[in-house]
Amino acid sequence: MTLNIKIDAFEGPFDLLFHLIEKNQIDIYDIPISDLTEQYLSVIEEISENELDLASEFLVMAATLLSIKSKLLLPSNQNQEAQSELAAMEDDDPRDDLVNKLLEYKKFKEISLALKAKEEEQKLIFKKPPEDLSYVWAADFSISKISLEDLKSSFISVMNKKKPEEKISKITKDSMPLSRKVIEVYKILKRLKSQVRFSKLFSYDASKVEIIMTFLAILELIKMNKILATQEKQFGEIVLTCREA
Amino acid sequence: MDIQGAMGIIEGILFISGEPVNIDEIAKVLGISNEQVMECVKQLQNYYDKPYHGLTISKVGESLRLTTKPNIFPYIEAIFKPKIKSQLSKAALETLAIIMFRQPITRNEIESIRGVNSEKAINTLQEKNLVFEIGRLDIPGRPILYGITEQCMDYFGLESIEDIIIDK
Amino acid sequence: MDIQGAMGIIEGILFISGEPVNIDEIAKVLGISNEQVMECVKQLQNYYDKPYHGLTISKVGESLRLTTKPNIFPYIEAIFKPKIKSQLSKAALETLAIIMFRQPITRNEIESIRGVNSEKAINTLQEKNLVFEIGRLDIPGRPILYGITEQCMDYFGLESIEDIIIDK
Repeated sequence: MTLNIKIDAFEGPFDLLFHLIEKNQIDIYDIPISDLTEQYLSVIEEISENELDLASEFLVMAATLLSIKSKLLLPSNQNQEAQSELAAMEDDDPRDDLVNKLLEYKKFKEISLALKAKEEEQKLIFKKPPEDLSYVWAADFSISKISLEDLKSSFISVMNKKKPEEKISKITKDSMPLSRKVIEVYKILKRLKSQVRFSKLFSYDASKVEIIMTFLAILELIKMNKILATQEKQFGEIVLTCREA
Repeated sequence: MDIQGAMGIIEGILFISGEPVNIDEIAKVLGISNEQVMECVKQLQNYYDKPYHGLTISKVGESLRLTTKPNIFPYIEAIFKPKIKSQLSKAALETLAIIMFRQPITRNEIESIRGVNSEKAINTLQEKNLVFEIGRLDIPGRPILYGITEQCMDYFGLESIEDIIIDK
Repeated sequence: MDIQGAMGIIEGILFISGEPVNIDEIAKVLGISNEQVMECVKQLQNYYDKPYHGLTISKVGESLRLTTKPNIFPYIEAIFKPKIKSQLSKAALETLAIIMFRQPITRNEIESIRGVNSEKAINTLQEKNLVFEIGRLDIPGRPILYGITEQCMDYFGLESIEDIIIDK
């Protein structure tokens, strides 16, 4: 089967699954997981050939599908004595969770299409710019009710007001090149000379990108043989030490 | 206040405002009930429905607005060359659909329904003033709760969010 | 084009514009003569003359405009005045505060701090003799530099500009 699909066409793994379900006229309440998994995998394989940056969400779904598929295979290996247990199995179909999520997603997908239609409708109608009436009352501004304190607090609040520019500067901070991050992390580790916990390398409100960048920098430094990293248990804290001391 | 006088005033208020005006505010200024305001609107709308009128009154959320009828769009376009209104992406529409019917909702909950990161979509919706931060959830991390704005109802021309389901 | 359709379109065009629209332009877009446009306007005006309408069409020079009838002004004032007044004083207060603590300052700088057009606010403050043009900046465009007046300093009991320290 040739698939000519671009990942951009899909909003996410659910969207892609839906496309496959509709295309193959699959009954959503009785999904042939094997077939669907196969098709899903071949789509993302084809895509990832060109776009290495395939969103991790698509891979997570692939793993989910495979896990459901393997769970479905299990009951057939069990003995058939326990009829009641089998009934219980049916209640506990491993596909249920996925089906519920797909149905939920489908509902909102449909609502989003209805919103789209409304948006199209609204494109054709126009509001009028508000009449500027301020000139009628411009004479009403009076300084007599204002104190110096009012002015100070007004000044402070206007200076502290969030401005759109801040968002821009935040992005540049986020997209610090890896090479710079590597140097930055190495400097910190070298200066401290002792063991440093990974979580201490970024502030508590660091963005996801920042944390990922820090982690990538650590990997880079390990590869370069500059630092040592230890982790006592799975998901435990990573402890870093500088090799040259 | 006789009903005819009230109708004219409502028409004038909506004309001056440009933006939707809250029904409560109109009722207060006219010294009549919200129901009486709506009765005036119904009668005005009867007139506007005639083909020789190019305007229409609609209720969006708890507000009223006066706009042009869709059918005269080609002529408006010919004379004013209105800016093409940028439309929402699929991602933004999906995200908005979820916020609309599940508000107040956190980004995490939105992402678990959509199955993908929705940060960018939420930012776009906030910039367009279609959703806003209602508050924060009182759990660790204090995640932000999102809801839709009054302007969102205006943007889609909805009287209530149920319109979307009924129209389908 | 039937006359009823043309009337609706004319109404819509005048509504959107907010300003007078040239009769020639309307005639061109509709593909009818100026006389036919005026015939439409006459008929629309017949409807607007009814007490249940708050709008009226008038001819100014060679243009047409849609406005509210004068008799509904008290209601317009009652509903919009509080809002506009508070907006106006908030804008003026902010602008005055910025000029006071950042003088000499250009309008551009004020606007980049406030994030909104501040021309009206500056004008108001100048009319009230609270701020004045200190000079001009020696860069292309030679923008005006604003500062507070002696009167303003007197009012707030300030001896000199140096008194103004923001303890942040």
